[in-house]
Amino acid sequence: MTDSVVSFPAHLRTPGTDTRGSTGRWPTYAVGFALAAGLTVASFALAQGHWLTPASLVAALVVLAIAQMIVHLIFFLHITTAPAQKTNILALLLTLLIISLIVIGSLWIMAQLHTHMVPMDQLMQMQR
Amino acid sequence: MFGKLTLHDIPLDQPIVMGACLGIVLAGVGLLGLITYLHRWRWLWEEWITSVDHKRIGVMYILLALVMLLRGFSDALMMRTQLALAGGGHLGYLPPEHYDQVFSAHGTIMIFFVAMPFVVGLMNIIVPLQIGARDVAFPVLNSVSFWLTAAGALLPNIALGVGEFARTGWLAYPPLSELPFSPGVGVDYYLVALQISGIGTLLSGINLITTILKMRAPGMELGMMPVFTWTALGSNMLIIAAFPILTVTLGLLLMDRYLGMHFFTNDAGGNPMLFINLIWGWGHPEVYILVLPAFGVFSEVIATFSGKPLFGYRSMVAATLVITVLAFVVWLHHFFTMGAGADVNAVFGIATMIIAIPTGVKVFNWLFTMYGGRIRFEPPVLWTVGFMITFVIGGMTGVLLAVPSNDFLLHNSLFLIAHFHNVIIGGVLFGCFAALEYWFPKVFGFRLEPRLGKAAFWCWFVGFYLAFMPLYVLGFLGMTRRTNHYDNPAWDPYILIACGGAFLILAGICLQILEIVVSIRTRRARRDLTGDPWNGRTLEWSLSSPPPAFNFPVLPAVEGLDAHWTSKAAGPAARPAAYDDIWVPENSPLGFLLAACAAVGGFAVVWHIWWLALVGLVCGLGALIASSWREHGEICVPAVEVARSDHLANVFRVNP
Amino acid sequence: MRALRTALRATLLAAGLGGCREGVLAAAGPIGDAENQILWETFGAMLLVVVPVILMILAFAWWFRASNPRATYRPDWSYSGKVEFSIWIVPLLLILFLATLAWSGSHDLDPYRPLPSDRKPVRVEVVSLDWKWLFLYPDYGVASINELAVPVGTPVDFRLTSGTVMNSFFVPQLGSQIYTMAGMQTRLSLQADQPGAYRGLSAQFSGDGFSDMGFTVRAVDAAGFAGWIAAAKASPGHLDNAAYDRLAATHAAAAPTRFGAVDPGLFDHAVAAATASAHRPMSATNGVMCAPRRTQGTL
Amino acid sequence: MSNVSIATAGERAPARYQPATKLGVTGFGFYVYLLSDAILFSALFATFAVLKTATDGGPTARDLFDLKNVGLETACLLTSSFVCGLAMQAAEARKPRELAVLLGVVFVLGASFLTLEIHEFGGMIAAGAGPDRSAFLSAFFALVGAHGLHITVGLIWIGSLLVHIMTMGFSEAYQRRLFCFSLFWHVLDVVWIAIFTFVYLLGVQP
Ligand code: HEA
Ligand code: HEA
Ligand code: CUA
Ligand SMILES: [Cu+2]
Repeated sequence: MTDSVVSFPAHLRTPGTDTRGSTGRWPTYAVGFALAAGLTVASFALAQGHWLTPASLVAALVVLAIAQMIVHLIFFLHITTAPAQKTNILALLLTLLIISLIVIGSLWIMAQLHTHMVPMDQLMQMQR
Repeated sequence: MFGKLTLHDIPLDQPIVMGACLGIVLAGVGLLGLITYLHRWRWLWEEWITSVDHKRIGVMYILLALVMLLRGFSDALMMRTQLALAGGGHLGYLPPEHYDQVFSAHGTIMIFFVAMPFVVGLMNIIVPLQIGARDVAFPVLNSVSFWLTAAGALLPNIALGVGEFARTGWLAYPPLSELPFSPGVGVDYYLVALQISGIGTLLSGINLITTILKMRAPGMELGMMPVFTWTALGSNMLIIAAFPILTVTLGLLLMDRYLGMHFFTNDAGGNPMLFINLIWGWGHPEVYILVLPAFGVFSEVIATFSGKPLFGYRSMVAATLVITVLAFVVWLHHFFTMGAGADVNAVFGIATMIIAIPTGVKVFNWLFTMYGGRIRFEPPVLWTVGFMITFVIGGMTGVLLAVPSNDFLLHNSLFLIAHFHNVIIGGVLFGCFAALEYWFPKVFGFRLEPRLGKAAFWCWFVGFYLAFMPLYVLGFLGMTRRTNHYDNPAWDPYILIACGGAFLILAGICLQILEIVVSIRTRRARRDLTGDPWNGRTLEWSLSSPPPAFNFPVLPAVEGLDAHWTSKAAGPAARPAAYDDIWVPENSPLGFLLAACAAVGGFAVVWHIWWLALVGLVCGLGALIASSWREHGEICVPAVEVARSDHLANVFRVNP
Repeated sequence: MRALRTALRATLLAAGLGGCREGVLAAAGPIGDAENQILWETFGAMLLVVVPVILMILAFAWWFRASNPRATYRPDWSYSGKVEFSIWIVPLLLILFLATLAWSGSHDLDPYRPLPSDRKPVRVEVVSLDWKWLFLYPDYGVASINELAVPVGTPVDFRLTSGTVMNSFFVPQLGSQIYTMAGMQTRLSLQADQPGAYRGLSAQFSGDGFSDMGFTVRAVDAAGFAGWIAAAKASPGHLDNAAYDRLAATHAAAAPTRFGAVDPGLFDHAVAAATASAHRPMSATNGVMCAPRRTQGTL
Repeated sequence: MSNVSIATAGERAPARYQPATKLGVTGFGFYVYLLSDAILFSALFATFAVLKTATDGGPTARDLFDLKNVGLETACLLTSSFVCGLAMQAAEARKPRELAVLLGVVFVLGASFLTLEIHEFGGMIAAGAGPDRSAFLSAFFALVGAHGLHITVGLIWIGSLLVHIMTMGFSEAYQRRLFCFSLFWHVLDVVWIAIFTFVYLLGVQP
């Protein structure tokens, strides 16, 4: 069974899809690599230079990170909006929704708890 | 050599514990002896332990649930009798450090090792049959999932005789569960057991989602799936989204205990509130993981026995999906009283209530399915109607708790205990029992004895109300959960009634056991030759009972809802012109081996026997890699064989 | 709504509940009263839907039984726009009502919100310990264990923390409970309107001695309160940081005790001390250090 | 040959029905697993965000993190992701030798990443900033360590893939495994983007 050589399904590069498409030739990877590298360099440069105010720096870094994740999804993981990928996209979006619910919810709850509880360090200052 | 483990850790001087252990060991030895005597080892190994057939794995899941029930239920009885004896200055027969283990073990075992395996087992058996698939997407992985769950279930039972179990409650809140406050091995048993079974559950979730989305029969679009399959999809989506959170949360606590880290400790900046936040991020979705499939069961049962399609199919599907998503925005209702403030409480309280809307829609849809029906009151229907009444009450008390100001009064009271037993027993367990009665003939080929089934239902139903309605009152009277003795004469009568109710439930369980025993003994007379004993609507009833290993001799072509019903209505199906060879997956010992490694390794970790833990890890990894070496084989069932089995089944098939 | 409430009370009285002299329904203060009010309103509103639903379940199940020849069988009836609409809209409206109550209730009854009153609130600092409650009266320099005296009709302003694991401070008849946590401070405002002795407890499981963590609230008039304080002042104990540490290290229940003198800043010491690593003995039901588990059992 | 032969009821089967291939099914299942892994990491991220300031008077992110090291780690991982893509091309063209070489490169890059990380961890622990020092450090080691553990698993996986291709050549099962591995590796890179942004770059900001 194992010795039978089966042709590598070039069209099956995206998880769970069975349609033929020609994503994933090596130039795609190269473009993705270039984009990702550029975005990474930009992030590191911004973080180390002193061009932005702290608030806009945070925003910029977050945006760059999201952009780079999208680059990875498209160029390396070949997630596209092709109809055959409907399930994949939906699953991804649902996951993102749940992640944001959990993360944002937790951070909000924990921040509120924090402000309601006069944390340790503040109490120590009061003592002094 | 043996880490922290010494002979002292075996409680030789505690007669009850030792008696129970001796009983278990004797029963085990007896069982092994019997198997040897009957020369059934080979059979056991080949037909069950290494089986990757989803139906057999499902049956093993449910067997596991039933065995663990004995443990969970005896814990429940111990608690109720303790409380009945521990009023007015008496201390009862269970000292606190024992009682605390009992309720922690009861909660843990009931949720993780009774309710979960039952529900997962059901989905395993039924989903592929309902969507016209030959097996789940990953049969070997399925066996791995099951055996990991079983390995997880083993540990709390070992804890009974070797060491102790957690004394922290079923969710092991820190800092109580941290080393300084729980220095024993109890919490370690808890953590390791849940990590192992949690991985099993996660894998099974992945498996079933893939099965439902990728393996449906030709023509079956999402909008044609039976409602049980829909609820299974919702439940498994919740599993893959929620269980990673549990893994992380318990993992962090493990690291606190084993590596001296400080996630949830009182000192060094740790934050116990974070644990509570995270664990409920899993915990709330978990209760819907349990109840959604039960909703599915009731939907199937009520439609079948009313002789009508389910009312409002689209509403039902929509409600399921809404519940699935909303499950992730309500977790704070478990800690309204921690002090996060009015805004947070109000937002999460309101989000919680909103779940009552889709759930209400479901209740109404079941109601209108009955409307205009011709309801046959077989045992599954009794459980369903009993569920509808009971669950509506439990849901209502849930919504009461969702109003933050009410929860300020009732949090952690016996009112809460009553609420969740009301929805879990009235919802999940009644659902499991309905499913047991409903699908039993499909899986085993003969029907259960209905009279005993009905009697068991009435014991359960009445027993439940007696056991838990008094707890609502006790909650109002200010009795807190996890109390092991009390001094308040006003509580006495309610506590006694509750104890009586628990014994009535015991009678119900005995009747169920009797029902099964009697049915097995009279199985020849109860044979289900038609494959469709209830005049069912969905594809599983188009198969013979029990279905062959490959389920479908010929994959059905589906054109709409209630596929089997419509094809029956269209008259006798034409015999397929030709049959093809069918490949079924070969048995695999991988699941059993991995679970054995996990159980041994887990035990070693609990007791800090590091060399043994390493052995477990290396063996497990080795087994995994070794198995990846060989392409997993498949066995051919030749077309002639398929044809023969199909013809045989058809001889008895009657079309209404 | 009032009528409904009385009707419900009457029903529960019949069930032997309404007549009770304790528990959350026998509220003895404004917070408890307000919470009871919301409890009844939400409960009543839900009964309006839930009772008919249960009756319908029974009625449908009975009428449409297979053996009833008079029931019409409609084997294909599985959709009705009107029904679908109503079954979404009815729960929705009910939830709309409940949501309003939930929103206003959680804001009005926020434990952190000071109670309106023309009297100056009494300040009490609460520390949960293994397995007892310590109450500090910073304005009077006294303290007590498992006994909390409050003047009737005066708001009590609690600051709460834990010297051990989490607990929840709860006096059912006064209303709202709130968690106590090591290294942190929560707040709560309560008031007793009727004199009496109320049971207090921990509502959050905290270990082996948890069931004994009860305390008594004595709600007394102004004179009674002054008398209680005076009596406390006359008690011998002096609670300084060292005495507190010893107390916190005794893992056992305790009988009501009073301390005549308390060092100022003791509460802050309690908050800080809890975040230093502390250990509880293996088995500590009666405060014995590290008695092996097996010899503890009475089995 | 090992394909499940699926018998459909001939003319009744709708024309658009195409049975899912084994690769399609396995790929999708693995994708679902990766999504759940993303949730696992998001819980760790939330933990880190909550505990970030809980330094208990101990060292802070600013005191500890060396962005040069992080930059190097990022370069290793990003390049390895690219090379992994090339390896998939080689597999597609069924060039076992080229595939083996490229996988080897991925392995070396991954191993260098891991070495850099272990070195960083070791330095911190030696300087008294181990995971038991404060809640912040616990959260840091757990999050970054979980990623490192995944990389370790990835390396073991590459090892097994390499031995397999050199001893047994291409097979259908091999393609599936390689495909899943590539998904795994790319996703780890995505997680790393979040780590270097939120933990390191934002961590060292004043
Ligand atoms: C699935 C969940 C589940 C189930 C079924 C039950 C069932 C029961 N439980 Fe529950 N219980 C919990 C989950 C559950 N419990 C949890 C999570 C806690 C909290 C623990 C904590 O505080 O940390 C708790 C706590 C708890 C307490 C502690 C209250 C306190 O803190 O003061 C008590 C006290 O009596 C109690 C009683 C009972 C009783 C009498 C039953 C019985 O009425 C019902 C017995 C049920 C069965 C026997 C069902 C199983 C049967 C089968 C699966 C199949 C049998 C079928 C055949 C044989 C055919 N439970
Ligand atoms: C299967 C399990 C299950 C299910 C289905 C539910 C369902 C619900 N639960 Fe429950 N719950 C638990 C298991 C479950 N719960 C457990 C185990 C705990 C405690 C754990 C612990 O602390 O140990 C708990 C605790 C718990 C709390 C925390 C209390 C506290 O700790 O103080 C709350 C508070 O909001 C709550 C609310 C709800 C609500 C609103 C629902 C809703 O989903 C209910 C919706 C259903 C209905 C409302 C009925 C049908 C609807 C109609 C007929 C329509 C008309 C009615 C209205 C519009 C109101 N639950
Ligand atoms: Cu609890 Cu802050
Ligand atoms: Cu919940």
